[in-house]
Amino acid sequence: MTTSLQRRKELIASELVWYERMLEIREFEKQTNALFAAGSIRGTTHLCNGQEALAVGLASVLNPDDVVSATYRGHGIALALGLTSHSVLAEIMGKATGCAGGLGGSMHLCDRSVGLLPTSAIIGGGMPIAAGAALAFQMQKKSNVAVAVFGDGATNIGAFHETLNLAAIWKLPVVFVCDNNVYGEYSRINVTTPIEDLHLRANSYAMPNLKVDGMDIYLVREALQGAIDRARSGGGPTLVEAKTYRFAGHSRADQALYRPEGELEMWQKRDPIKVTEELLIKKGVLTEAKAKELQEIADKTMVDIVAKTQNDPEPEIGDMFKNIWKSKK
Amino acid sequence: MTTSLQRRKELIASELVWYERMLEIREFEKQTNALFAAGSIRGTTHLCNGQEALAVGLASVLNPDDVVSATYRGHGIALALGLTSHSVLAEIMGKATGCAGGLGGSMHLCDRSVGLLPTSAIIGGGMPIAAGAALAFQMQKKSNVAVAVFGDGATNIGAFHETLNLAAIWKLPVVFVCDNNVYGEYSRINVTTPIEDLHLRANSYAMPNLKVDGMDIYLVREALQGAIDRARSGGGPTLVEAKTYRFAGHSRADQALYRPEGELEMWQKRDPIKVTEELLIKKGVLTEAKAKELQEIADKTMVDIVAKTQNDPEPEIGDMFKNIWKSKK
Amino acid sequence: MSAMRFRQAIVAALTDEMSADSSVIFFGEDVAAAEGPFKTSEGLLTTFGPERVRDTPISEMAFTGAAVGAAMMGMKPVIEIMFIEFLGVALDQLVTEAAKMLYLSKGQYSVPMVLRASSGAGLGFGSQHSQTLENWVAATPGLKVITPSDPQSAYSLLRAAIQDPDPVVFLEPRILYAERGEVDTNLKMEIGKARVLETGTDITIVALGNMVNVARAGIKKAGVSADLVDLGTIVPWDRACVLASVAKTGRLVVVEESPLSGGWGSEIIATVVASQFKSLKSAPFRITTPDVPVPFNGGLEARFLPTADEVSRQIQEAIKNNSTPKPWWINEGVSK
Amino acid sequence: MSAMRFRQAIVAALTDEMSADSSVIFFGEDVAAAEGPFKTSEGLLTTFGPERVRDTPISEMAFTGAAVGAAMMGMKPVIEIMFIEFLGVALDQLVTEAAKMLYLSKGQYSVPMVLRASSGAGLGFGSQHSQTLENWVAATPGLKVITPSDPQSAYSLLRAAIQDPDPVVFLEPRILYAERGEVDTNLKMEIGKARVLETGTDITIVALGNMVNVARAGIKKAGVSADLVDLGTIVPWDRACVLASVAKTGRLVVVEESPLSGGWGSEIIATVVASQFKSLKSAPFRITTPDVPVPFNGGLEARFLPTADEVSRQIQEAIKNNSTPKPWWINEGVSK
Ligand SMILES: Cc1ncc(C[n+]2csc(CCOP(=O)(O)OP(=O)(O)O)c2C)c(N)n1
Ligand SMILES: Cc1ncc(C[n+]2csc(CCOP(=O)(O)OP(=O)(O)O)c2C)c(N)n1
Ligand SMILES: [Mg+2]
Ligand SMILES: [Mg+2]
Repeated sequence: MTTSLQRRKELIASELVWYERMLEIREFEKQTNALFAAGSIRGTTHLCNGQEALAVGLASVLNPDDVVSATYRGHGIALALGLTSHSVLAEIMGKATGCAGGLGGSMHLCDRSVGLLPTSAIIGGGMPIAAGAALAFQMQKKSNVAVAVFGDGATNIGAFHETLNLAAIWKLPVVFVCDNNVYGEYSRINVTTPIEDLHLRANSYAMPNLKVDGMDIYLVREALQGAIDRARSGGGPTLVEAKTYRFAGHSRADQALYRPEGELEMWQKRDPIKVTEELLIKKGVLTEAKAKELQEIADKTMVDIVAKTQNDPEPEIGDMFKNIWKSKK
Repeated sequence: MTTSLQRRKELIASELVWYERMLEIREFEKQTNALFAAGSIRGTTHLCNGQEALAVGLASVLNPDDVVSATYRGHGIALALGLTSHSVLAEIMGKATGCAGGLGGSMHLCDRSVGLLPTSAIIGGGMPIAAGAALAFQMQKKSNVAVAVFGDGATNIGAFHETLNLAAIWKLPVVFVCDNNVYGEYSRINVTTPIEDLHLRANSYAMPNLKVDGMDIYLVREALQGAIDRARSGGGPTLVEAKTYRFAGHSRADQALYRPEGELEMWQKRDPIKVTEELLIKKGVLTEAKAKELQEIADKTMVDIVAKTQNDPEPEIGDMFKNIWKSKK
Repeated sequence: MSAMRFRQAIVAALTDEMSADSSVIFFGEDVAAAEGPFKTSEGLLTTFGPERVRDTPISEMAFTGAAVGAAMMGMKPVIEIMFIEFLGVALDQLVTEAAKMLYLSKGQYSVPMVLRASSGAGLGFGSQHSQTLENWVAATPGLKVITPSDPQSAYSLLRAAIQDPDPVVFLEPRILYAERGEVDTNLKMEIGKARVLETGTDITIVALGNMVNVARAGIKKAGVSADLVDLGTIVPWDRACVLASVAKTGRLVVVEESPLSGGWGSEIIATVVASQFKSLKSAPFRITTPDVPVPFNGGLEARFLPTADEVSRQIQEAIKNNSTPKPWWINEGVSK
Repeated sequence: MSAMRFRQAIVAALTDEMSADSSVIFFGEDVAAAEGPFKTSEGLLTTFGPERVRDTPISEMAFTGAAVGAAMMGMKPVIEIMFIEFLGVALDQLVTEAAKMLYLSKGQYSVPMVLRASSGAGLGFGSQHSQTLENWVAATPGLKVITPSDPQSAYSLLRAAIQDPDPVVFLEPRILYAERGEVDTNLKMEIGKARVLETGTDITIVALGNMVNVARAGIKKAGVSADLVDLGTIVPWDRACVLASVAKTGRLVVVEESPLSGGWGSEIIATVVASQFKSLKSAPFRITTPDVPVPFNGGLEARFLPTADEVSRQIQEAIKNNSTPKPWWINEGVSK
């Protein structure tokens, strides 16, 4: 059974794996959506279709011992960082085999072996925590970096402002990644926010910032690499805004009928998976036939994982009493 | 006995009163400091020496039915808006005759008749409240404006960020006035904040912003007038940064020994009272002799007020049980 | 009388108050165009327009404070905090500003606002979206705190809350949104007045929100004769009603959906014991959730919450032996 | 043994822990260069340098969260929230993130941090700077909550808190900072262990923080024979100690510096009643502040707080008549 760390190293090692991982994420969300509709998943799910290039691009430029704080919309980032589809799906289905033993659920994924801090279900909740992890690295004289991934809507919460200011004044090795998928729940970003280029908010903290086409994994990697290098070399934080798009609804059964006519279709033309596929084919790393084959494998693999996971054991009643305190009493 | 409203109208009516009011504030803080040192004032006080031009300038351009949310450093603004030195001093001394009946203290001044909302002792606490007052005016189709006065250090608190964004997106008739007196408690602003011109933070919300020399009441009035007119005419909020300086320590017995050599002296050359005096003399509204006379009157008046206030009655025990709920039970 | 879902009762109360009083405004995240994540503001934007019904940025501190300021200047804002946990980024404006405004202004500024929030577990939303958290606000002089248990109380108490001149926290058990019930829109309910939903002789059961329904089922299962007191309002809670009931039954149990330690139930017990010690046949006790975060897994979450079986077992034991029953996790040796 | 002020005991505990463990870091507003508004970090910057002792911007949410993240990655952050009220702008990071981190990571990430804050009334700081607010954190599984009552417990419990692997809230009664007391720096105290400071037969008095000192003076005034239990830790509180004492005395009073309604004292009473009903001679009760914001005026603030006279009057009454005494404001007809 491959570990999260192995999967992560594979991702870092080969561009073909980027493509495979993006396919895996897309299939994962497809099945998650179906399972939720079928009532096999409780509560809520937040899909990341359309945001795969950012997730995989990020995981491919970070070292396995760097850390990432992400959000409830974290399936893709978790898989990109290395968690297996089984451990994430099992968590979402509340199985004992899930990455949090089934006690966390879709909004709370975690795997220390690849630096995935428990994802937060509170807007802005993970941002100061990433800054704190960076503070630890700085004090421990380590070259690791911490990354905070958050959405466009999150740039309106107080924690965003306070954290960027603190990270800037302390020159912390942290990279702030705003995954601007155009929507915060059911609201288009322009309804809640008077500016379009959110990365410019970093100017309030004299913090380097830039935007990048989040649909092109190569551009994503380039943008993030620069920010990560700056952080590693003691240059302090950077705010990177990736322009992506949320292909699915916000959560649960949301059909996203509030989107302007044709907006989805316009963005789907730049589907990050298609974009990557074309680039890889152009580079000769991939052929159309091979791509088709990989898609079929991804689809089939996920179907098997779903079948297996559904029969996984539930946590025991006693598990809810564990991990309250680390101290004995 | 003159009311707060009368005092306010006098201030709006005559430039000479601006000068008198600034002298009154300076004398008030002198006596407050002495009374605190003598143990006649409990808890804490936050003096505004050096910031009188902003307080008086603001009160002179606002209408009496506009509202202001200010902070624990609010003696000057309260007096400028019209509260009598007696009602403010009585409050600071915990007397029943104080503007909050002696239950609020130095950090909690209030007078609805001139639009002074209860000052907040929480950094950023008054900002969303001012935005809310502006929301009420907007919905009531009134032309009133709300003003939030806060310090330089307050621009690092989450409420600052959230409130400016909300006010901008709702185009609320509110003016944000940052009284940048260079220090937040014992920390020079540059220690906690990576940029110098704090008004630029308004760019994160596409909000008009500017800075002004806070030592010159004429420039202060001009800057505020523009922002207030914009708000009144439906043009939305503005962030005005007034560059002032805190002549005194942060609070209580703070001697502010942490200030760089010569900084205080440098700013004292531009003491807002001296600056105003010179301008009024140049305009022929004032003579040196008259100025001296007014200073003596201000000094003597305050001495009398202190004497009177010290003999004022204390609130009754039952008063602490009043105003918990407005409803009967 | 008409049958409606709990969430529709919320919509109806908002609609009726906004129609009756033009100073009532409503805002929160995705409450206007999207009509609320739980459809608790269906039709409001259409009926009252974008001035009175507004979507906010994700800025709880700012819009909670905006409600405080608007209330001070004559409006009657109702705001929605989607999940009560989100108050954790906005608590200051409610408890440190709103609650003390009347006091610090010597009565000059009142704050007639309502902060609505969904609360509670049972739907698989996980540890950060399933708590009740009354304890954040229940010990704050100046606030009022309400939790309805059915469509009727949701409707009548929300109207009372909006009409009230003070800041009111209105916690809506999320698990009830889809539940149906008869609602008489002419029925007025008073803040601070409990409802005795069942009357009996052997024990007084005090509950709140969905625990009222759990307790009722527990009573039926146990087949005992009990007073079931639906508190409705936690602050100020109906001391007279509870004391009168205990004077009659001599026994008291509080069923609450919050951790054993530090929940509001202990307040009821401490108060009753202090003034009714002599009339008690057995020790008042609490049926609560264990002292753990809310688990996601369905089976665990179902055990985490007080159940009708648990209520039934404990009240029977208390009445039979006049002793304090142990919670299931101790009884079954699952935890200490 | 050496005599030191309460605030010096805090400095000493921080100094000794930072010397013993290089992973301990300390930050907050004006704690470094200015050595703390209450001089609770005197000398730390000089001794440990600007890397380990840091001034923060006025950003409680950010620096509290930074402590959480640093703790997860192997540091042991101690942060200072100047007045506990300011937690109202940062509560989320403590109760919704830190408290649940171990649980949501299935034990992978622990959060060994200490959040220090000054708390309490008596110094004329007014309604927004004088509360104790344990109720914000006392019902949050995952946290520990401590309030010392003298220099010795301040020193020993702060060291224990810093050494503890879980998030600890450490509330320092501001009014005690200048108080002197003997401190044995070799004396270890355990989190969750109460101290019985006086032993007697007629009543058990449970108190916390400065109320311990008020209660002690009250006992002397009353001239009664009482057990005085200094809880020290509110979460987890020492049930065994309190239960044993009440088993002996048959009477219980909790003296707490928080509003009557919703304070932590009711938790003690509800627990004792549930397990010790039979051994009670009279009703357990609470001596608290009234349900009002903290008034500024000196005379009012002095009455607002429980006093030795009030404690003396009430415990004498309780022992003599086996009845529940009324609080002074009812007794004197000042309020209901
Ligand atoms: C403090 C807080 N407020 C509100 C919410 C409810 N909420 C969950 S997701 C969401 C939208 C966030 O939008 P964005 O930051 O763009 O992230 P995205 O969902 O698009 O990834 C909101 C408002 C929350 N979880 N936390
Ligand atoms: C939320 C919060 N954090 C910290 C404090 C403590 N405090 C009181 S005044 C002050 C400094 C504020 O500086 P600034 O905003 O520049 O205002 P000034 O005092 O200079 O007028 C601080 C940190 C507070 N009152 N509220
Ligand atoms: Mg988004
Ligand atoms: Mg300042």
